[in-house]
This record gives sequence, C-alpha cells and structure tokens, in this order.
Amino acid sequence: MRYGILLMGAPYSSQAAHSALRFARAVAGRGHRLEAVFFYHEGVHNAARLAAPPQDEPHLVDGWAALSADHGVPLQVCIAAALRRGLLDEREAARHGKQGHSVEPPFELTGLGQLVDLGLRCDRLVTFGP
Amino acid sequence: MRYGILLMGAPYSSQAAHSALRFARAVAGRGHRLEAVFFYHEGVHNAARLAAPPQDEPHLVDGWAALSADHGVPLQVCIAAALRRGLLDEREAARHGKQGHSVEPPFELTGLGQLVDLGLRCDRLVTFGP
Amino acid sequence: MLLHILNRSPATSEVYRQALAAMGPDDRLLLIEDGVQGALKGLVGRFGDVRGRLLALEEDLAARGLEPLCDDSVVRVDVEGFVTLTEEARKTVSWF
Amino acid sequence: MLLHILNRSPATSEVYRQALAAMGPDDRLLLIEDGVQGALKGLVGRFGDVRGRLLALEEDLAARGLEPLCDDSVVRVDVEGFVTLTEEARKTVSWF
Amino acid sequence: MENDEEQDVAGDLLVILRHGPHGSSWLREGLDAALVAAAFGRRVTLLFMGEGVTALVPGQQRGPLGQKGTAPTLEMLEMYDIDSLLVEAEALSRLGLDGDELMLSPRRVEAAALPGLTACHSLVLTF
Amino acid sequence: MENDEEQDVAGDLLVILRHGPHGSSWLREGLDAALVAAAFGRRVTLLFMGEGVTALVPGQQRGPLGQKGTAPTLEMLEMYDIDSLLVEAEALSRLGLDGDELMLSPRRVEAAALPGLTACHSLVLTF
Repeated sequence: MRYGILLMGAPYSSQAAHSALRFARAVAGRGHRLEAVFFYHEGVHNAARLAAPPQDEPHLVDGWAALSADHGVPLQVCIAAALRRGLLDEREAARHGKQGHSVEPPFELTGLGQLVDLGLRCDRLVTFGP
Repeated sequence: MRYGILLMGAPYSSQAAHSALRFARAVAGRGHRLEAVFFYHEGVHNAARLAAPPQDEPHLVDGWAALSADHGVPLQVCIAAALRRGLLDEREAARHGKQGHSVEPPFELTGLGQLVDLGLRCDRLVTFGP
Repeated sequence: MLLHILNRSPATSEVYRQALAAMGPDDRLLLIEDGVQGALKGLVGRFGDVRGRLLALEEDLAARGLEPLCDDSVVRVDVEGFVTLTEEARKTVSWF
Repeated sequence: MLLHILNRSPATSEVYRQALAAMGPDDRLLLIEDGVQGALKGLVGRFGDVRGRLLALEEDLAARGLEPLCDDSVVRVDVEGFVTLTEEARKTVSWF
Repeated sequence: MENDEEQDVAGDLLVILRHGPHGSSWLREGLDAALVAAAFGRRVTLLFMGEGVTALVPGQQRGPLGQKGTAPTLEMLEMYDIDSLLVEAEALSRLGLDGDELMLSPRRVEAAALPGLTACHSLVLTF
Repeated sequence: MENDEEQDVAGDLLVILRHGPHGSSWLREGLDAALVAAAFGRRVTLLFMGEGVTALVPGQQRGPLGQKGTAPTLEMLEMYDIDSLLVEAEALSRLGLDGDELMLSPRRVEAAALPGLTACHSLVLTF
C-alpha cells in the first residue's frame, strides 16, 4: 500500500515525533511504500538542522534523514508553518534577507498543497499530533 | 516591585508568548522592575533569530528584543532546552561543530539556575504556559 | 491571597479542576487566553464557589467576541488590572 | 472499519470523548503515547461499549511500566500490529 | 467491505476544527489546509467541534498585539466554494451558545451523525 | 497580610509535576528545575499531581527508540536531598493506582491539604 505520514508534534516537547518515526520504519519494514512525511504545525521543528540533543537520546532530525536515505522518502515541511517558527532553508533565508539557514536537505520546504495531494493520493494517511 | 517572567510556550503555536510580552510591557509601564524573562520548555523558540512571520502579524522575536532594549531586561534562554530544539548561539554552535547559529543577543543561553535565582529573588514570578 | 492563572477552557481540559483543588478560600482565579471560555454563562458553573473571586482578561474576551456572552458574576480586568492583581497577590500559580 | 488513534490520557483530557463521539459501531480505537493510561483498570470504564474494540500500543505501555496494570479487556499490539491495523482500516483518524 | 467503500461519496476531505481562535495556531492551520484543498478543486467539509465552535462567534477582533485572528479567513470560505459547514450541536449546548447567532450559518450535527461524517470522506484531518 | 507572609516557611520551591514520563518533556524539565534548585541549596518539595503520579510507577523502561525516560532521574532525588515527595491522593484513586507500590514512597496528600501547600512555599512552578 501507499502510506503518508502527517507529523504535527515538535521533537522532544512531545512523543509524536518518536511515534511517527517508529511507525514510518515499521511501514517500510512491512514492504509498504511510504510516499512522504509531511511536517506541519509544530512538527516543522523536526527539520531543525542545528538540533543538538544529548548523546544518550535519539537524534530525531538525523533519524528522519536516515529514513529518507534508506527508503527514498521525501521529507516535506510546510513552508508557511516553518517560516513563522524560524525554519528557513538557504533560498528562503536569502529571500527574507536573513544570514544563515536552519533547514537543509533532505528536508524540503513546500506548500500545503503537497499535504492535500499526499492525503488523497495515498491509501492511508496517518497523523501524529502532539 | 521586582518581577520575573517564565515563558514556556512557543510563539505562534500558542498565545503564551503574546500574553507574556504584553504583560511584560504592562509591568514596566506600572513602574516595576522586570528583572528578566526566562524562556524554558517550548518557550525557547521565542529566541529563533530566523523567524519570519507574515508582515501583518506581530514579530515576537523582535518584540522581545525591543522590550529588552527599552527596559534593560535580560532575555535568558535555558541552554539544555534550547540545544535539543535546535537553538544555538555562535559559541554553542562552535562547541557542537555546527555551521551557523540560530540564537543571537539580546537572547542569552544560560542555565536553569538562573530561573531558580530569578524566581526566589523577585517579589513576583509569573509563568505563561502553552 | 494567591492569584491562580488558568489559560485552558473548561470545555475540553480538566486542568481547571487542578486549579480549583489548589486554591485557598481567599485565592483568586484569573481566566486568560482560551481560559476565558470559562466565563461563558454555560460554563461558569464549573467554578463552583469561586464565583466572586473569578476574573477574566478583558482583551482575551474581546478578541474572541465573547464579551456579550460573559456571565455577570465574572469580574473583567484589562492587562493593567492583571498587573495590579499580581501586586496584591503574595504570589501567582499558573495552570495550563 | 476506521481506526481511531488517541494519544491523550482520559484522566486529564476530554479529547477521548471526541474520539468516542466520532466512532462508528465497527470502528476500533488504538491508545498510544499518554493515551495508554486509558488502558488502566481504573480508567478503562470511560470507553464504555468500545471495550473489545479498544487496543493499546505495547511499547508505550512497557516504557511507562503500565503493563501489569493494563485491563484484560484491552488488546495489546506492537508497532507492527499498529501497521496491520492501519492496513485493515479504510482510513485512520487521530485525536490529540 | 464493498458496501463500506461506497460510503466515500460525500466529499474528499473532512477537516475537524477543535480549537478556538487566538489561543493557538490550530484553527488557522486547519483552515489553511481546508482552503488549499478547496483551491485544488477538492470537495471540503468543515466540522467545528468542541471548542472549535467558538471560531464562529460573531464580533471577533484583532488580538491586543495586532494578531489577525481567523474571522477574516472564515469570510473567505464562500469564495473558495467551501459551503459544507457543520457545527457539533452538543458542543454548542455545552458552551451555552445559541447556534442561530453564529457566523456563516453552519448546519447543526447531532452526535448520532458524527460517525457517518468521518466514514463518508476519503480523508479526515483533525486540528 | 503579616500573618499571611508567615506561611512561607515549609520550603523555598514547590514543583508541581502533572505529566507522566515519555509522552512529553514536561516531567523531565520539571525534575531538572527541581534538581537545580536543590543543588543550589534550596529546599524543594515535589508534588506529583494528576497524570504526574504515573511518573512513580515502578518498572519503567527506555522508550522504543532508546529514550531514557525519567525513572533514572527520580532515583537521583535522594542524592540531591530532595526528600519531600508528595503525591495527590485523588489522582491515585482516579487512575486506580495503589500508592503503596510507587517508587520512592511518596507521602499522600488529600485534596484539603493542597491549598496549604501552594501557600507555604515561596515559589510554585507548575510543569
């Protein structure tokens, strides 16, 4: 089956990101195709490239990147939700006249239309909220 | 009187930051001394220097910086809560081998001891949660 | 007198019960943010005998269009009144 | 059959009522994260006639030490079982 | 099962809005998702549930720091052809609200009709 | 008022922990604040309230992705001389928990005693 995941919880603040990452791995493990993970609301913080959690705790940003590398899963971050929360890639930083950036590939800033498309294209969309 | 504010809500996701900023202005307006604002839990996101909210919405990061400039209020961000959420100043970025930084003055990364000190030194500590 | 501050609606969160449990007989309860829903005629009964010591932040009522629906027993204060309340209270406790 | 997913404890959040209100007679309810508190013997009664269609995520029970306190009527599934449930359900609805 | 699938006829997307204006970004972000789906030509139903019913209270204003709120967005729904607006009857009575005075004249949904709603849309998003 | 001030004798800081382990960072961040205050020589009382009482359930484990949880931190409390550990009796009964089996043998607090607790600490932090 084709799956999509919608994640709306920030890493560390809530368990949502842990649950979503683990579910994503299990979906891929069952042989399903995970079409994309879409990060919305506070979920956009999962794309924070500067995250530096304690070494004895899971590194969720790296965890998502590894999932993407292992299974070719696009990591789509809602651009409107991200910008107001300080998550900008190089292009958006330039466009807003900011020095530096806080989001980098494999995370990509994209529009909400991608979420609608994902939800209606996939056989299953599973939401993880905070 | 000497006041302290503890803010634990992220900007935009919850109203806590709006309430806290407005309360802070009113405290200063009444002639009290606001000793510091301490940012903990998701409140650390108030220090995100790259935040780019829509132009017709209040810019909370700039709002805190203006409060600090107008009334000499220290903006103290819990370092442990900040690091795991991707909020690093130049020094911490260097220490963790990261390129770039997401926190800059007047926000300062500091330890939780400052919160305890603030709470017990001030006549009033008011908490704004998400 | 302690000032308790509640920012969640009693319609969907049980946190207001924690605030009530922790309140002494002279303490006051200020409703802010989504908490101002508790000032609605339909919900104010949840606060039992706190009525009279129950306040709501004017600006948060107004932004939500809830002023006309606010129960008469609830005392309305603006943000300056909020600061005054914290001056009068020995300390504040926030519930969220 | 729809799969509803709840991650809040019925002890402090009213969200479980929204999940119950939206559930059809064949739908299932999976408790995850803090929602697994709902599987405790003292709280499982809140789910009324959903018993039998009420499941809880094993890993979240175990991490919290709640396995010994889980009511016998609650079906336990691990994360692979969670995926299987989503395969069997026409769609999922999350409550948080 | 066959029969079950045929229930997917009432619309593509059900957006359940469970939070009021100003207190959090949930309402705005839920409305944004609905508007985008409608702009892409999808049939969208909005259900205001629980605290979400307060989104429809008339007379809303900007926040004290100039926050826009969501009332202006609600007024755009018609422009986007989102005309399936539902409000949970039980939430109205719990909040003591009079459904007749709400913005946009939503249709009341009794508790018994809620399961049918989640069943008859291809996708359900909760905010 | 004078009399009122004299109630501030039982301790410097009351930390109210209202969330369980693993589901959010509230419990950990509340415990961290308590530990730091104790390390600075402050007299700290911990009150486990509502869902927070589940923090004391024995047999907690790491999360499935290796999350530490808070049980190891709880075991450090004694080292930091935090020995005033209270648990809300009403929350125990609501959750159907047996207070006798909890970690750290906290003292039960009946509902009637809660207001006195908030009154008799200089500072109250809720998590």
